Amino acid sequence: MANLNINIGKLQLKNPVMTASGTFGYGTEFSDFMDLSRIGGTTIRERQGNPYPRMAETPSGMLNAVGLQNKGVDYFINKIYPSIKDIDTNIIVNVSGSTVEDYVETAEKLNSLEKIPAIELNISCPNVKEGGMAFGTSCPSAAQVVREVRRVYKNEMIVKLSPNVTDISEIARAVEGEGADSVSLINTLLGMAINAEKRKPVLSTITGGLSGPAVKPIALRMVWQVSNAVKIPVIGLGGIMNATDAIEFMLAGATAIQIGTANFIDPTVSVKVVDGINEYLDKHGFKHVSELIGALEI
Amino acid sequence: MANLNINIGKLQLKNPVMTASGTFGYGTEFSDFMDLSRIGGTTIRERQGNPYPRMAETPSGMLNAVGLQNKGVDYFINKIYPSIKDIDTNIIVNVSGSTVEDYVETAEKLNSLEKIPAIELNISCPNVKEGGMAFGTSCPSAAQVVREVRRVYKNEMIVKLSPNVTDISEIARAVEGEGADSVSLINTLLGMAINAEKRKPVLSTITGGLSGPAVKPIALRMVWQVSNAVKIPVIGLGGIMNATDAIEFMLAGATAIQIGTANFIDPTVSVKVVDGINEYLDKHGFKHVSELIGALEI
Amino acid sequence: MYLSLYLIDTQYNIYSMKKFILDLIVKKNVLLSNQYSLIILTSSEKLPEILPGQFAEVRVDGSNTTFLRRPISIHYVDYETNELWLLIQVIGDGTKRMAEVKVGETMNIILPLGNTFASPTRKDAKLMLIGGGCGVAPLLFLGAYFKREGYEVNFLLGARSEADILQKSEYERFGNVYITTEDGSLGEKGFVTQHSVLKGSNFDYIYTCGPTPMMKAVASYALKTNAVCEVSLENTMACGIGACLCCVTDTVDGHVCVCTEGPVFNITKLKWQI
Amino acid sequence: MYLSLYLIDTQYNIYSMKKFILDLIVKKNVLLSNQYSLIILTSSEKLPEILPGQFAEVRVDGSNTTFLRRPISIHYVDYETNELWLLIQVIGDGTKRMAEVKVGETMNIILPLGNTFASPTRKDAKLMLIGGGCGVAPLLFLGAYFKREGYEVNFLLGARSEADILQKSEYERFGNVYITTEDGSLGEKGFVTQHSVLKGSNFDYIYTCGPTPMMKAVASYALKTNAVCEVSLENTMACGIGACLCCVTDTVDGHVCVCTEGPVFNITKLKWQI
Ligand SMILES: Cc1cc2nc3c(=O)[nH]c(=O)nc-3n(C[C@H](O)[C@H](O)[C@H](O)COP(=O)(O)OP(=O)(O)OC[C@H]3O[C@@H](n4cnc5c(N)ncnc54)[C@H](O)[C@@H]3O)c2cc1C
Ligand SMILES: Cc1cc2nc3c(=O)[nH]c(=O)nc-3n(C[C@H](O)[C@H](O)[C@H](O)COP(=O)(O)OP(=O)(O)OC[C@H]3O[C@@H](n4cnc5c(N)ncnc54)[C@H](O)[C@@H]3O)c2cc1C
Ligand SMILES: Cc1cc2nc3c(=O)[nH]c(=O)nc-3n(C[C@H](O)[C@H](O)[C@H](O)COP(=O)(O)O)c2cc1C
Ligand SMILES: Cc1cc2nc3c(=O)[nH]c(=O)nc-3n(C[C@H](O)[C@H](O)[C@H](O)COP(=O)(O)O)c2cc1C
Ligand code: FES
Ligand code: FES
Repeated sequence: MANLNINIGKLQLKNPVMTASGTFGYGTEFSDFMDLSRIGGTTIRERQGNPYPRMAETPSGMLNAVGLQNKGVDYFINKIYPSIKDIDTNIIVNVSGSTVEDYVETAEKLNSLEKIPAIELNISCPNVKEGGMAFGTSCPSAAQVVREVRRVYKNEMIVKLSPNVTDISEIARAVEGEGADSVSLINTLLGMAINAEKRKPVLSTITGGLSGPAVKPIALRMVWQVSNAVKIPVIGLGGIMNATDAIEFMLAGATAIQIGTANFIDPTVSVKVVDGINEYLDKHGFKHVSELIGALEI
Repeated sequence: MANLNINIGKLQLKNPVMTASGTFGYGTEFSDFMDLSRIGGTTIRERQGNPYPRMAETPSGMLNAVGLQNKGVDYFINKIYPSIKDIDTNIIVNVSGSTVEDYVETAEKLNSLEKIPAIELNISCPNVKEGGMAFGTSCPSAAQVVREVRRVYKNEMIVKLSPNVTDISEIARAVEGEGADSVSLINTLLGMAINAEKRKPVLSTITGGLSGPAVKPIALRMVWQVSNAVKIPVIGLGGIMNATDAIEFMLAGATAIQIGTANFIDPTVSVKVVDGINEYLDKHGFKHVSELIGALEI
Repeated sequence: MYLSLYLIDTQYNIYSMKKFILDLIVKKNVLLSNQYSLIILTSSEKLPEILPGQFAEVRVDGSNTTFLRRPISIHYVDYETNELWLLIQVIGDGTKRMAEVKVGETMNIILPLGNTFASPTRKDAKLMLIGGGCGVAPLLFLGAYFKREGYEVNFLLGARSEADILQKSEYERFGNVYITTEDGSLGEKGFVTQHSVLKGSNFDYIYTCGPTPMMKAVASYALKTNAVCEVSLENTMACGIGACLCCVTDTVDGHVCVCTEGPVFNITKLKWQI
Repeated sequence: MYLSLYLIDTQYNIYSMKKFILDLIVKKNVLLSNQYSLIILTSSEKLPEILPGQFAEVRVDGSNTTFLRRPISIHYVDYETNELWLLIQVIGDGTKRMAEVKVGETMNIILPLGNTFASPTRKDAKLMLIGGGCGVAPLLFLGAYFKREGYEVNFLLGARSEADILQKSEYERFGNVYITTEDGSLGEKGFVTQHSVLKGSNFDYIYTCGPTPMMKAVASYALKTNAVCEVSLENTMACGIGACLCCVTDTVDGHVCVCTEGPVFNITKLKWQI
């Protein structure tokens, strides 16, 4: 059995498999199905509560318009944190905001939570007006958020990038330059669904975020581009459904991966991915999972 | 039976259904299966011949790396044009180039072909180095190509936009400003496939163009954005598999639509889409297909 | 009104219930009409405890166009024969494929999901279970439960016409069955809320599931007659287990997930315009 | 060598042949081994003319992960019983689903696609048809055709072991069958090119289909013995009808589409390093 330990900067993972923000609740929703301590980490939202409705199934994917309206970081710290802090895996909090101050304030508060080793700055959510995506689609604004948060946040800072851009490497380099410890990509692609019979958009917000296997080829390409452009670790995600997909992301250059939409179809998928990576490593004679990172032969 | 006639600028179509460049050969490949005169138009490449290999199936889609290497416009004019010019549908020639001069020279030559009522400027092909996509991902370069071609080309000039951009509306407005008669979108999204067993990219070109139903939500969103941003007609495409999909694009703002990848799965799909649009119009009591354009209720 | 007790009861039940991912085997697939199929599933293991009103998330294997699981109500559970019944109405590709499953195939199912209906505290309370279309599905299991608990059960089933009145004899095992059809081909002609049984007597508890307009009409009748009324809502669901937040509905407590806080809601919690 | 004549023949045949999209009905599905299935299809209409070496593009219904059609060789056509035979090797989800089709299901198929093999001009020419693994598929129909045309046919079939030697008795209907298995469980032990029949006599025409390394070894043997050699190539195909240009292979005439200019190529046309 190969060694699956992976470090992302200061963050030590028992294996490279994490779950993606917005798709794994607080983890507890999945505890009937799997042992949470078997995965490398889970990314949860600091803000949760009363989001907007609606999703639409699409070919090999889904659109969501969940948005980020919710009870805020204080609610998270007081009500949620106590009940999840002893889950034996890395808990990464996904942070969003509509102003730079939002991000900074939230990051500062989370900095003091002992059992939260990392935050993931979501500058890429397509579902909120001024709610992040605008920050992630231009270098100066992405750089600014990261710079300000870096001043107050001392633990591992992951920056989650938007795929809705012309040149994602450029944005990645910009946030690296401001002190991001690692980047994760991709967030959802901006999409739309229409009900032809009713002649109306399916989503209340008209457009929403596309995820699932449909986007995997795009995610894989971006992970490959970004990992060739920056020196910090890259966390890959977008449409991962099984261990083979996860391995493809690592070969493209990802140090770790996250699983989102697939959790809905198989709530135990993340542990299956851990097992599958293990089998692959054994079969191909690798001793350590890190041997896969960027091991694509061109 | 409703009226299906549609005009795109100077181009008169018997119905809004066309086939997309690179996916319908010269049309003759499909004549065993369907009556070519039943569709509104077909878009063919002026350059063809010795393309590069490889494609990869992806979830609800495919990646292609066909590229544009081929025998050039003179070959097209001398060898291909005579055999296709009498097909009773609009033949639109998709034009690519690696320099502005390439585009201009090709457009000028095509201008003199009586049976070619329109060209589609492909400034968005992701498969050729300097082969178009670079032009389509920035406003100044997109504007420049269109400006130069407009000087020499007098018939309907459609500009095909790349989805690999942060703000497609901006590019659409730039080409509208330089005299494009209409825009078509989307071309393929840049993607990648990896063979995990071999640890190699599947495509010889590493990355390739993603098409098929997987990209439909993105295409629909872009058509909606662009048709709200420009006054010229928009031709919508990306993942259309049936009449319902086609209607969704028209509701989002498209004046006509193109069908690409779906031709591979059902070579008769385009006539089925024509029939399906007809049924929909009758069922919902529309007299003219143009009533669908942008008829989305928000 | 026994609302708070009900809430405590329900909450207790749901949150203590373990969820399972099971591969169940198709034992029977009965075509009830051109639109409806009854699928009877079984397992070599004993089926887990399931409450009336709960639902399952079914993975649809063998459909090229279906990506997510589909939420389907528990129609009935027969613990003696270890059978789980699902009633499927063909709507799109997912339900079409489900309706075509063959005996011996397995279906991958997550259950039990969601909450349950509130039981009246008094055994002599008058109950009416009103279902329309495929919404009759959860009411069979609910009626069976109530009967076992010693209540007298009334069903009022509505449909377009006789062919769409499903499983009538099954409902008759557990209570009185009243019927309306829009074309009058069976029972009284009209909508459920027009049935004479609703005029003749007053009910203390009304449980309903079906198309939203029907449920709203029932809710309005319940409000007028001062009955406790619970409705079972549908919603587009990606996960069914509270992880995606895609299935929210607006309530007096704000936006809540139908898959965990519902599908059953007391109408006093909903912000319906009725 | 009769190359140019062959080319004219082939071209003529292909371009004059109309292609069809047919819904064929599964008449039989025979599991030949854990990896291979023989699917026998039929139709209420008479099957169109098909030439040996041609293939079909099969739409895979009922596989959640399969999007494009799959190219499959014509294994055999029996015009008397109006049967089309396909030999399926399970590789991924598409072929897995195909191998599971049930009697009575329909399969949507585009055919006939691609070119055909060249017939020797002299009826006394010595022919050898060499197949490996699933590559034996088109050779049955080819052998039957040659036999009907009055040639003497030899088959050399190679596989890993006895269980993977498929349809042996069918091949024996049309010619002499020689066999190699890698483990020696049937026929001679080793690879096809090591079989004694190739040492014993010289062949004028060699037709081969199978894994690329095998075909290259056969091609190299053919070059050495001055035999005319045709190989049937595989390639990733999106359309199968020449529309997408995804399936090109490098030849002395440049990049050409395997689906229209092939799948059968004379080795002198290929840029193989052999
Ligand atoms: C808690 C719950 C319990 C349910 N119980 C049952 C049950 O017992 N039996 C049963 O047959 N169904 C039940 N449903 C509904 C069922 O989940 C949907 O009909 C199914 O998801 C549709 O999937 P599809 O692939 O067939 O159609 P899709 O392809 O997903 O949809 C086809 C079209 O129908 C529309 N549509 C989708 N869902 C519905 C719907 N519910 N009503 C009307 N139009 C719809 C879509 O917008 C689309 O236009 C339940 C739903 C919920 C939330
Ligand atoms: C002209 C032609 C004729 C053919 N005739 C037959 C036939 O008669 N019978 C038959 O069973 N098959 C035949 N094939 C091969 C068949 O088309 C493929 O095996 C099939 O497309 C694989 O589809 P899948 O969904 O099962 O696997 P996929 O999911 O598409 O592929 C699974 C894995 O196998 C790899 N793979 C794909 N195709 C092949 C292949 N051909 N060989 C090895 N690995 C592959 C893929 O890269 C992938 O990693 C033919 C192919 C061509 C081009
Ligand atoms: C329902 C849903 C909600 C999501 N919410 C968030 C979120 O709050 N923050 C975030 O950064 N990403 C969010 N995402 C994006 C995912 O974390 C992930 O980036 C994306 O879905 C791509 O991965 P996948 O294809 O594996 O799902 C959400 C995705 C889904 C499907
Ligand atoms: C095999 C293939 C080749 C293509 N070649 C071209 C091309 O030469 N020029 C072009 O503008 N678009 C080309 N495209 C893009 C299509 O015309 C279309 O924009 C894209 O595939 C999205 O539509 P679809 O999802 O309906 O296929 C090609 C697409 C495919 C699949
Ligand atoms: S369906 Fe995912 S939270 Fe309800
Ligand atoms: S497979 Fe499309 S051209 Fe050959």
